[in-house]
Amino acid sequence: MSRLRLWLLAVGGAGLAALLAAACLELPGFGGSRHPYGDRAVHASLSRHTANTIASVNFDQRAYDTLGEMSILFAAVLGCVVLLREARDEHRARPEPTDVARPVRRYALLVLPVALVTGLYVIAHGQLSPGGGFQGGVVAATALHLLYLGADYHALERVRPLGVYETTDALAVSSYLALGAAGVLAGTAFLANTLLPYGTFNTLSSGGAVPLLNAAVGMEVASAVVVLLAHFLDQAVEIEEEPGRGTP
Amino acid sequence: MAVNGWILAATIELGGGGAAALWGVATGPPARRVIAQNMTTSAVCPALLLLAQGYGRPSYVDLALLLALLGPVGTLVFARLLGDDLAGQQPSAWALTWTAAGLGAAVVLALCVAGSPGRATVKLLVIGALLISGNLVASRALAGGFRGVRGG
Amino acid sequence: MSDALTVVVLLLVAGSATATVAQRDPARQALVLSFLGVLLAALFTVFQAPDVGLSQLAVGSVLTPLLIMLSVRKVRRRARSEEGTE
Amino acid sequence: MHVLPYLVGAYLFLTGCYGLATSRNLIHAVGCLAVCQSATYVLLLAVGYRDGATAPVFSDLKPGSRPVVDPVVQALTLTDIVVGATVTALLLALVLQIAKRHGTVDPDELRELRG
Amino acid sequence: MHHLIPLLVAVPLFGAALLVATGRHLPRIAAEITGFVFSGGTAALALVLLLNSSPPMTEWAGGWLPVAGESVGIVVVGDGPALGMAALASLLTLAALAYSWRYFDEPPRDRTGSFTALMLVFQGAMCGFAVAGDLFNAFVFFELMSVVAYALTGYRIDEAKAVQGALAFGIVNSLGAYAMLTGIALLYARTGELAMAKIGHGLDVAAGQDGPDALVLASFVLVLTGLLVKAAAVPFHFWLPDAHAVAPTPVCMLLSGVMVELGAYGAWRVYGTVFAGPGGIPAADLTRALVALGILTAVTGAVMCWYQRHIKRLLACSTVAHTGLFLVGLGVLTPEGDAGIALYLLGHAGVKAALFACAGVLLDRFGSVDEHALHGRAQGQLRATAVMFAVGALGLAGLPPFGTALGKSLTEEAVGGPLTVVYVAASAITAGAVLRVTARVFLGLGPRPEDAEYETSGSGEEPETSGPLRRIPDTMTTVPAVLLAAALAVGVIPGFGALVARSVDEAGSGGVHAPAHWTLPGVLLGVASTVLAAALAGLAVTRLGWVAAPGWATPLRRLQSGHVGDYVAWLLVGATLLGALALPGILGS
Repeated sequence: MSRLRLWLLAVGGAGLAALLAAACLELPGFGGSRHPYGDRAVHASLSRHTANTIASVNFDQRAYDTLGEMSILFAAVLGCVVLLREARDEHRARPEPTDVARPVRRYALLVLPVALVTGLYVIAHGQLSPGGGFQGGVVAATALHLLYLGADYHALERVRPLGVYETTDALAVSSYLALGAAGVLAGTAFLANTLLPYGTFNTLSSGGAVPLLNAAVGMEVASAVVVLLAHFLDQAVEIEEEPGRGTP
Repeated sequence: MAVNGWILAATIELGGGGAAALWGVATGPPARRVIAQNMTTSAVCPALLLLAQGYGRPSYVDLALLLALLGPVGTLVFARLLGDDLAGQQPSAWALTWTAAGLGAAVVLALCVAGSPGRATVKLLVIGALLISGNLVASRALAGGFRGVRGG
Repeated sequence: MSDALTVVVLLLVAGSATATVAQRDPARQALVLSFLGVLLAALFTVFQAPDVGLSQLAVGSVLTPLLIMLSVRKVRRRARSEEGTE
Repeated sequence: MHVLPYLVGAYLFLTGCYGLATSRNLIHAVGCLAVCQSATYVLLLAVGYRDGATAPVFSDLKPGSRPVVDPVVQALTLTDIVVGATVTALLLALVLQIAKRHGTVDPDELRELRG
Repeated sequence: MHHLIPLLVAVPLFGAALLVATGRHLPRIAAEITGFVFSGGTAALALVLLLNSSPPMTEWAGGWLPVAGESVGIVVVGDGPALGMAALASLLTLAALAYSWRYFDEPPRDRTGSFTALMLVFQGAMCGFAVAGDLFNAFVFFELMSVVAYALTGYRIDEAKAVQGALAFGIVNSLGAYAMLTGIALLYARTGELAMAKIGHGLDVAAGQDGPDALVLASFVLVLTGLLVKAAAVPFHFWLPDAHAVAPTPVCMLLSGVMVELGAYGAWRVYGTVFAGPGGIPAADLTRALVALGILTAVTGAVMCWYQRHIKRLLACSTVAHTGLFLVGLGVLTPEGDAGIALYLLGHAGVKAALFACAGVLLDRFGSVDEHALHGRAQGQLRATAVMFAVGALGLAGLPPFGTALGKSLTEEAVGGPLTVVYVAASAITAGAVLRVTARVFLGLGPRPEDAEYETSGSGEEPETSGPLRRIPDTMTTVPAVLLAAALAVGVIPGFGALVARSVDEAGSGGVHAPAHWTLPGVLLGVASTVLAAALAGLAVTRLGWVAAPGWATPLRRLQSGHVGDYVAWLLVGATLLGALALPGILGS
């Protein structure tokens, strides 16, 4: 380790630590009661019949941020697809099948549907109880990979037509954008949640466009995570370099 | 919030179990670390249930549900992909595993008794079942659940 | 009572973050990182943020460790095949 | 007590930076970056906390019956977690390619770009 | 009209989603046409909005109009600088897409549109960042911009340098973004707001009579750290030469032409809206911090630029030098400085993108961007490229009537005094280095220099086309020509400068209009820089001792170690430095 780096680290770290510590002492005490934006957000959420205020902030009040967030996921998946593509000097090798102990296999195959249903439940109830498109999407996508853990990679590949997932990913982003643009076409504003009735408080269809945007995000996240993990699994399990052409 | 037995129990559970798991996961041979990782789920999941009860928010139970589902999956990931490091060690700690399972069962039962019977009870029982079976299966997987993993 | 809980969880988070950084081997780091992920989820519950806790659980307990372990496996497999050919 | 959560946040950030700067393995460095990011989660949520309040989720709570914490920071943190996961994935993809092209993941041995 | 501003983000994203959805079945040409349509459509939208941006527009995404001054929505600004940056980013994306038209590297199997899709997302992200009026929203688009940029930088996965540069870029920029988010959290804790204007107001109210405190300082430092990492100010700049030198050429055009400048723009926007009030950072402190860092950046960039032999790396270092100049100009906080920098930035974008495009031609023709290896090899061929390279160098030096010259002369007048020397020297040295390359590579002048010990060579690179080109396609020469013409037009079209100045000042200094026309001292200084650049280049070519690194520059070059741990340590030092520079005002109040 270079001496210079340690010195820089000591100086920079000490300076930043002092700065942060001084700032922390000036912060309003932990647990304070002044949250103007938060109070407004709760009020706005209730006025639009969305029981989960966080969902309302995410998919209604600050839905434009969520657009950026899902674009980040979309772009990162696209980036990983591009970065982890098969290079010119690589080929695919079929992995050897794995021998999985029977209790593990049974558990994986049993839990898979449970996890899938849980994922869908978490997405569907996003605007009511804790959860939402992102959390549920990740759970649903993870559930599929129980096939890899419980059986082997080949089994996973059979239920995973990547093209379909990539298309779903893109379509979900498009539908989010289309829902946003509908607001502009209707003359209100981008991503305005004024076109649909707000429904009855604390039911699945409440909140206007919130459930729709939530579902779009759920679809996007689930398919994006599947595609993402697929490329890492391909690298770890299947793709091999041509012998003798590695770098020095 | 007044003094609340549930939260006190959760604090003890998180403090004790968490500290032990942290110690286990950060030190020692790989075998011990994965066992400690597996124990994390068994320590934190009941604590989350206790917290949901202590805060009086049934909707927080979803957290415990997710952890009971995903925690063992995480351990399976390690069991599968750390195969090389664990080769020949066959980590197993059945006494610990059964203790953790018993703890989970005790918490779930206590919560079932405290609440009124209904959908919430069913959910609790499902979580308990997932937690205990996941814990046992993950332990089994660590003690040699995957063979011939070099290729796949 | 709530205060004690907050302090306990915060200290545990700080401790496991230290441990995460101190593990120089990525596979072992992934183990501690998954522990940190679960612990953060507990902290978020204590901070009354169940939505965030759920998402931290989903990401921290499976997704991130899986990604890291797959990368570790790839790198090791590469190193092995490199040794094999030389 | 009233500044401890903030200090823990600051500590996480600095620890992560330390690990990042002294790392001998790029996969480990990406893990340290994740620690840095967890500092932002802790800080944001600590800022939005309110004593004795509960989550502003009204599926099992009558609106107005109990004080609630700030939902905005929670939404921000959610976004932040997504960002963290995706950045981790993307950086790991780059690390994999470095392992292939350079034959090492030790930053001390990467000698291609300098001067 | 203002309802259309968020579409600047939505339209390119929609194009990208469409490309990904259909990418498996689309022939390459269809994918590229789709890219053009969406990118061009966004550019047209940005221009239309820009023409309607006086008086400045604001839009509330989601239609959450403020009630009694309070809103829960996200504000999007549509003033001259915001829409101008969006238009610049869009036009440059269009140019980069045209440059890569059909000849750029074969697309990955089954994924015809992925490069175009990434470029479209990049465009959307830059537009989103430019028009953001909400601090967290700015962070989101900042991060989106970064994520796409990492992927694009590492796009050529067969290149060892490309993936290493992309990772350094990724780690340093992500860390910067997290610092920025930490700053945002601190500001939220103090004011309880996220819209920039509301935060500024909240800081003023909270400070009352006491003035700013440590919290304000820390949040200022953290937010600026994020933005200055993107703007590549010293000592946050190390990632830039590593990343910009290895990214594919069309991406380099965007990274150096507009993304780095967006960092400087962000710093300007955040200071002006959030920290300029009595509860923020006093003007004198901001000036001290930005001018000091700016001078440091300009000097470091110029020195590093002079000693490069990797041509793309040389151009990347010149970008560092020029961002330093931008920071100095913005730091003096005068309407004249702002207007001058706006023009300088426009001219620089055209010139720098054109130079990168020409370097790309060299790479694709000869499979190398190494000044030493290419010595004399392009002699007698690639005449158009040679002319454009030289013209680009003159533009970089600030020869009137380039837009760079107009902007530089206005800024020099605004900063005044000894700082003028920095402007003349930095632009002359960077332009001199480019002229030196022109003389060596295209004219074969002088003897072939020897290799030094600690440097990155540009040899052994793969062309970005499917093989070395025998004939340079028309698109690859037309695009830099158009870009240079645009840079010229910025300075030549009568009234354009005044228009830009008015629109910038309307948004920034609130109606104080700076004059924007050529002045005699400005023209003379521009000519002087050009003459100096030519003299430096001449000396370098004829007297070899001048270009071999003298002892005093070696430590500086060793700092550029390619080690990501070093870069992170420097980032911490930079944050501390920024804090120290802005500290006196906090102590005094």
